[in-house]
Amino acid sequence: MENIETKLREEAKRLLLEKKADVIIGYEKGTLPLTATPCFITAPEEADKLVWNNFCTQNLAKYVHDLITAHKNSQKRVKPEDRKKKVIGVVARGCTTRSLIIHLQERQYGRDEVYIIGVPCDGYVDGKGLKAAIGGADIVDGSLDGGQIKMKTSEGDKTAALKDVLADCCKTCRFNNPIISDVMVGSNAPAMNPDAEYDEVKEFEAKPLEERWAYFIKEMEKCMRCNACRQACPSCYCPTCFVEQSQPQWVGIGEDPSDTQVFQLMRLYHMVGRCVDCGSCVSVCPMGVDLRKFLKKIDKDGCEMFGSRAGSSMEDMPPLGKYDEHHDKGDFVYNP
Amino acid sequence: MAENLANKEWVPKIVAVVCNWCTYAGADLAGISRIQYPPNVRIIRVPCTGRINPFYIVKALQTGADGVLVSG
Amino acid sequence: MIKDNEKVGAVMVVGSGIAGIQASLDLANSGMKVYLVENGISIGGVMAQLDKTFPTNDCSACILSPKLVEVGRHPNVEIKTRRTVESVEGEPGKFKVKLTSAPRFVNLNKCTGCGDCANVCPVSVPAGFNGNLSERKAIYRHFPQAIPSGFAIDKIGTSPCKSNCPTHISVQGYVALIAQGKFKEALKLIKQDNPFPIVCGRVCNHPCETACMRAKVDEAIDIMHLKQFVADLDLNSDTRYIPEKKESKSKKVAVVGAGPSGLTCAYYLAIEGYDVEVFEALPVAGGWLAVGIPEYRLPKNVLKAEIKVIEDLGVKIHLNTRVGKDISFDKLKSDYSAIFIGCGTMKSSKLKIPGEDMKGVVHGVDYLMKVNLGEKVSLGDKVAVIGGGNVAMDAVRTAVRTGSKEVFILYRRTRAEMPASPEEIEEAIEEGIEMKFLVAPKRVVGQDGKVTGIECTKMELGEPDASGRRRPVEIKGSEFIVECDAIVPAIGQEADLSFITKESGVSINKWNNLDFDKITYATNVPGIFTGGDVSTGPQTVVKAVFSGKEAAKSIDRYLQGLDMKAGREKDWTKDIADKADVSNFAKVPREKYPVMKPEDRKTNFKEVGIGFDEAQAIAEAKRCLSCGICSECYQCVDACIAKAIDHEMTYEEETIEVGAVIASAGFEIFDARLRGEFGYGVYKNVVSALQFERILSASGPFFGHVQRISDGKEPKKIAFIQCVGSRDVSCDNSWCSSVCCMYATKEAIIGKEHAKGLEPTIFYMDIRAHGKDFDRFVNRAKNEYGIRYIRSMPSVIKEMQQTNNLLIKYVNQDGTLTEEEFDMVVLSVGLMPPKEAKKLAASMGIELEEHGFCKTKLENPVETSRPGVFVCGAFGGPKDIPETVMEASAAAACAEGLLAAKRGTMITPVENPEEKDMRGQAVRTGVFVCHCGINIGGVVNVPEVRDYAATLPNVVYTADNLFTCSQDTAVKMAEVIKEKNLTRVVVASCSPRTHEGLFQENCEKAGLNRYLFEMANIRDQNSWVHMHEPEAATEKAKDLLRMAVAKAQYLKPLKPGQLSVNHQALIIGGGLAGMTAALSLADQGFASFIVEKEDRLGGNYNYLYKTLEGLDAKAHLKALLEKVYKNPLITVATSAKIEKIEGFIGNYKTTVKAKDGEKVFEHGVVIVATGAYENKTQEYLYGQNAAVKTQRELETLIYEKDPKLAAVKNIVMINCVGSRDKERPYCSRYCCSEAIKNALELKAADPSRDITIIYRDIRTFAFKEDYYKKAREANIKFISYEEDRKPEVVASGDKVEVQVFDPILNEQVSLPADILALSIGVVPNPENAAIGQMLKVPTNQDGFFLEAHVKLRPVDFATDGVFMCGMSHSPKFSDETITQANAAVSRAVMVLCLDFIEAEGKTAYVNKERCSACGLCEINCPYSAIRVNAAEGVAEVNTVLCKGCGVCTASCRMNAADLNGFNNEEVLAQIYNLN
Amino acid sequence: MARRKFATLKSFLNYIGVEGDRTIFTWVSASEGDRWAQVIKGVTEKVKAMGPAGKLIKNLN
Repeated sequence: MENIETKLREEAKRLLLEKKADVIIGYEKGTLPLTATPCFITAPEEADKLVWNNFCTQNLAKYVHDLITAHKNSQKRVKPEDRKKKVIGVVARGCTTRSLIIHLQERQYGRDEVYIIGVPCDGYVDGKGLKAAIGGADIVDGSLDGGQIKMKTSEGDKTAALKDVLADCCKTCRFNNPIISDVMVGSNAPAMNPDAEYDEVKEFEAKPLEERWAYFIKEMEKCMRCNACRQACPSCYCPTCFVEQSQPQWVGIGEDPSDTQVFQLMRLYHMVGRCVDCGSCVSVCPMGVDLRKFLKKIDKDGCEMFGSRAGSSMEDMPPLGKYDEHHDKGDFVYNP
Repeated sequence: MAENLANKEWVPKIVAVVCNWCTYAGADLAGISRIQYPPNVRIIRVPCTGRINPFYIVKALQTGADGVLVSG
Repeated sequence: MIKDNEKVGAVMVVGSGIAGIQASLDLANSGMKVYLVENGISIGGVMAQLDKTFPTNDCSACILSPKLVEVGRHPNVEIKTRRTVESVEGEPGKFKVKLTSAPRFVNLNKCTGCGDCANVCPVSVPAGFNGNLSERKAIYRHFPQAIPSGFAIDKIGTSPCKSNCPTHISVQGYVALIAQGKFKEALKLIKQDNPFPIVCGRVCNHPCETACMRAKVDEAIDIMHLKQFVADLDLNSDTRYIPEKKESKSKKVAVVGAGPSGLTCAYYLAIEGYDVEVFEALPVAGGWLAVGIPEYRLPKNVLKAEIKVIEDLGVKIHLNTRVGKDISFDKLKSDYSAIFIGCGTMKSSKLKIPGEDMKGVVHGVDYLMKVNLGEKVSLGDKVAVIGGGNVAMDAVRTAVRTGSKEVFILYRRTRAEMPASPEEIEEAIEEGIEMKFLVAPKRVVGQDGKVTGIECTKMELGEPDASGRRRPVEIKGSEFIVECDAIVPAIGQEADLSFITKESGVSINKWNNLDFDKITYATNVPGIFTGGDVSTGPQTVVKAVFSGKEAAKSIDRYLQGLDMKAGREKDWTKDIADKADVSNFAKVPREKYPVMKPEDRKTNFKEVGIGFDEAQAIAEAKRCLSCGICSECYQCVDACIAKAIDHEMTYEEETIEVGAVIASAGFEIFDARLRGEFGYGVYKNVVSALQFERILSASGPFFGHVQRISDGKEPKKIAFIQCVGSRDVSCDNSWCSSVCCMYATKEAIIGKEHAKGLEPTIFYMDIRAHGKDFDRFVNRAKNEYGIRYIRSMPSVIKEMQQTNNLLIKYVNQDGTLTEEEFDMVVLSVGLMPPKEAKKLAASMGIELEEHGFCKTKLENPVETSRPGVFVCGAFGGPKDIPETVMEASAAAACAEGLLAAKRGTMITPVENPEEKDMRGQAVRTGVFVCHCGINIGGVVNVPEVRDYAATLPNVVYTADNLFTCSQDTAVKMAEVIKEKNLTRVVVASCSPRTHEGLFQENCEKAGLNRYLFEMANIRDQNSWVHMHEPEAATEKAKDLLRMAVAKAQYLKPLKPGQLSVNHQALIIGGGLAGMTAALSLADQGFASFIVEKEDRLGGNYNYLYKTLEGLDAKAHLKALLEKVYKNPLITVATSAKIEKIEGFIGNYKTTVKAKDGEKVFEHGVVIVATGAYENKTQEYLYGQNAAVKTQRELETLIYEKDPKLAAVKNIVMINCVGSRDKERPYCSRYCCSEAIKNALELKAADPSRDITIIYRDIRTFAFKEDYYKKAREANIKFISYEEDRKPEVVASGDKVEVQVFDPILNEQVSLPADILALSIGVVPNPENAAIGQMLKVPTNQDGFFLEAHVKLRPVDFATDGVFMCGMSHSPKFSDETITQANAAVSRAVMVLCLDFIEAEGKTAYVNKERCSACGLCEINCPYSAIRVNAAEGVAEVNTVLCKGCGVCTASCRMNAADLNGFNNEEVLAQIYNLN
Repeated sequence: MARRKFATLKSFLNYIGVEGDRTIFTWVSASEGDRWAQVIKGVTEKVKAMGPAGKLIKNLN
């Protein structure tokens, strides 16, 4: 990793110096031990802040979209001929590039507005999982060494194996290396375990209907509609989310449980062909709602029904933007 | 549906969101041909199945429909 | 020549199939007034009968219906049904067309199409629309979506029974009603014309039965006893039928005589509201019915009961009151407003022979009267009754019953001449009565003044007399005496008119009858009328009834001071429905009328007849042939609440002025009975393709279930036999019908989709899949559906007796015979000229070609032999729908070219009041709930729904209407909108698909924006489908209405977008298509730019010398070029390349790089005519051996008269080179014909030449088939090959040797060739893709441009404003290119002629604040109507291109894209109001 | 596209425990009046068999 981080910093410096990027979004060391946090680097000398390790959780594509949108909005008041282009550099692992591809396919910005610094990824640590693995103790300090996380905690020294505390989405990640990049830092990381990608979904599918429903409402009861999942999701970039729309109002804001269910149902459904399984929503959810159980189903259906995996290739069309007469199955159509 | 039907056998409430050019016309034809069918369907006409926002189905279920039929 | 300013801006389109409809729409949409004339009852033609269309298998009804609706509602189109063109006079630009119209009997302005009439109609006839596989009623429409949507009645004249019945009752009508078990209705119908059904059901001489056509099949219907049956039912019912009386007219009428005529007159006058008094001398009412007809035929109590009804109507009968004795005639004259004299002939005529006054001579009338009045009369043992009429029969049978032992008849002619009814005679003989014929009385023989016998003389029959019967002639010296105790002369009756005073002035004629007017039954004295026997001498009951009824009519008119005669003269012998062909009817014997046994009846006066029971009556009534089709039972009149039915409509004539005429009379299906060997019409399971089409149709006779006719079972093996009535000189149809191979393939595929186990086999000669994507379709049929194709023409079909399966014998390619059994056979019947082609051609003054189709010009296939009269569709020759539609548009373009100066002069623009300003207006909803007669009101509790509506939010007005669509309601609605200041209107009635437009117009007329209207469909989707659940239907109506009202709250006033139009066109490609289009545009006054990339115009046409049909293509091209270059409206740029096309419909800007630099054209439309290329080949040594040439090269050699050709003796041609293979799986259409053209030319120049054409299938469709035939006759050889067994070519010096497998010889043959000509396929222009990208229009998988719809929009793109023609669309012949170019112009002019393009109001819109410019809408939009504006970061809708489908809205996660008229708020309001 | 939307929604609803048979997708063409009646009959039977919907419903009281 050290090697990658060095290269990453060099690359970032070079980009800023050569003015190939106006800003670079990457990760820096977090204020808490064993964390990293997104950072925005605009000066070459700041590049040394950059880190790349298993504690870099967020999907930075979200920030790419935010920055470009903010820039475009600021340019709206500028005469068209005076408008300036802003290029965003971004440190991107597999899932981040998938999100970037989705943004590009959905024309959120041009390919020339983003400079992708690809990095290999062997998964990130699920903070909540780590804490659970050490019995909920507060981590005072820690380090990663040879696949072992060694920690000083409020309850003494603890160790956890990295592979055990990786986020669920990372364990079965199919795309842990960048799909597209302008420059690749480091060589490709070894494959994770994608064969097990849908094991949980399959298991859930096999459960009786009422048991599934019970689980769904139980999970939804946890949700307090803080919208953190939406805020973290790179695919959630609507200028006005349907939740906030009036005329008509799609989702009630009262306390009826069905409103929460419907809210989540709709947001999840918006992910058809668009969820890259980056885990951002899960990691930010303060209530620990098992969103991935449902997102993975949407992913699985998209793959099985239309042969589409979100953001897996620049050439793909959004699956809901087409229809394949010859290959789409018609078995859901009712015939009396 | 009305309360006075409540004491009779329960009949499901079904919402049908249908395309103007195909199904709606077919349903009209059923009428013209006097083909009888259960009276528990409420049709919402839209210009084309492509117009049907999937959330209509969700909202219909939330409003209390026992079944939602989408027909193109 | 008619000057431009004298021309008429209207066009008549004759024939309303898809050709007529398309032509009408094109014309009407470009400012022409259109009269669409149809001789049937609705438009749509054969296409309306089709289930699906090939090669896309689109539902025919789905694609046709919108066109029907559009033309039906088009303000510039007047549809005229049941019209025939009689003559076309005048010149191009100004014709006078004379039309006659056959009555429809339904007023289309009133008919709501509800179908109540058909429900009550008792007459069923085979439904021609369903290929006679099901039945329809006499009042009908062909199919539910028919336009006009109103019904029509089929009548082919008065049925013979009705016409022959003296009272002209709708006999067929009540028979039909009885057949349906509608006995009460039958009685009511009878009583409209005859108040004596009980009597006439027993003793009528029933002329109706004499006329009955059923006798041609077996025996006449027993009409009389059917009448008795319903009359007796009424008689025995608790409540008798008594007609409703009109309001009292407070006038008194006297009737003299209570016989049938008098009582009939009284009956109808009483109904009319008069006070009627009847004066009768006898102690009983009924006249001769009471005192003449014996009890055993007409029981007294029964007669009394019949008269009771008349008394119940208020008629006073004064018995025992003899006028002239008990009351004077003059008193009647002074006390009553009118008098009817119907006193009958109650005096017997005398024999006028010696001894007539002796005791024992009792005259028949007196005898019967006495017996009937209860007097005991004993005649003795031996009684002679003289006469052969019914009175004689009554007398003789009465004598038997009063105890006489030996009773006989003496009649001077034979039994055949006897006037008595045959049943009477038969029954008399059964009762043991002897009849002595050809004897006449001479003298009564007696003793002591008492009869002992009668002297008679023998007679023989001489010449016929005035009555038509042979006159009896006495045989001199043949006298003999017959012994008897009594003689009853029954030879005639007379009237007793002694009561009529001289002073009264009533004129009496020499036969002692009253003089009267034959129509009005008025005597010479005003106010005095007569009828019955007293006016005519002894006649039948029915005649008496008729006279009484007619007199009543006259008296009513007289007393109202109206003309008594007006409109009453009717010749009932004219216009009789003559059932000429009864061969289709199976023999069913007449029901035996039950009577008492002779031994049981002889001794008493009990009624002989027992009467039919219900089952018998129905069975007997069902024997009726429905001669007149409509039975005139008038049930429909009663059922129609809208009062739309008028049985009195008649033929009418009209003359219409138009500038041009388009003949689109379509075609006729070949009558497969003419090919007897296939057993059509004999074997039940042999059907025509059109019948099979109906079998497949979901709306067909079996609802889409594939089944056999014989047993309704699903067939497994089904054979299609091609070319039935096509390519067949034996029935004089030499042409190919062009479409059968494809429709058979389609039917086989659809059949298999409906019935999975189906195994279709198609027997064919050549598979003619020469259209766009047709070969692919056939390949799919073969490979995906496993449909078997056998190249063989079966010679005969036999039916297996037990199973009704069919045995087909056919010859295999190698000459062996196979016999195979099938469950069902479909005959692919050909297309014939329309039945009325000759008459139509004569009345239009146009010529037909040799086969009987319309003759067309080689240079322009839509021109006829008469300038100004154009033709399109199958009338000009058999063709498929897209070619038909192209021709329709082309004909429209040519008509418009002629009349361009008068565009827009005959149409009436709609003017509406200024729209109400909706700003700041609250929602004020008015709700109108429709009863639709009883269609809704009969099921749904409409008042309850109306009251419920008043409780809904924002509803300020509610009403219920009988018919919301009627004109008076429209006026009322407009008033209410203004009065109540309504801002939303909701109508709960029928389907918005049929009525939304109408109600929206009503709103507009009241100043309310049309989009502030909403409908709830509580008829088609409620009352009609829940007829037995009124409560649930009422609740559903409330729910639907609540949802509609909820939606209405959110409706917005919409202003359709407007877009200015540039009136010039860009034509890409300067070949034949492009040049034709430019010239056609110029004809209509529009400028165009032709951009041609080559350095000369003409394209492929440059290489053509002559067409197969003989057009000199070189001369034609020369003339075209001259016209193009001379025309000031045409700008040509050659060697030019299109750089950029910007804009959209109405406003394009195109940059062209030409030799002389860059040019920019501004234009409103684009016509794509990029053409196609002859493929390049390296097959068969082409390019390596000089003997191998392309057909095009060969054509040049031939027409340039190359000397090298002289030595050429052996010519071989190979077809399908580079066509129909894996790489290019399509047919290039013209190559077969071109090969035959060259072969014929070579053979004609030197008949010794040996020419062989090696082919896959010969595809000389339509009349090109004649040239194929000619080639075979000229001994040009044809060898077929399969794709996987291609011929091989080896060089042999400067010649070649062609080796090919000959399937007939079953061996490889080797053919030496001096010239080998290759028919090389067509490839699309490689630049199509690039041009398509610039225009944002698609190409198909072969690289040709893809039209908006392969059947109905063959020259349009899905994107508005862009059109295509020529080979850019698909390979085609030069004349087809000309047609398509004209068609493209017609479509383009619909845009160019507009000042502004109006968008549909219900289009998409984008909420910019919400849009993220993700572009999903753009990908999804099928019309390229929504685009992301990258600079602004939002999607934008082009409202002119937007069709309002809403696909963009549902794909938008942000809900930024929404749809006017169906926006999320509106739809969710409906959803939220489900409960 | 519409097909894909409904296919996924139906599958997803079923996954979270809302009976798939409550959301039904079909085609009826303009000439198939009979099929429409059959669809309604069939759908009614299907839904009847499942009993009243109890999931996702908003309590309006």
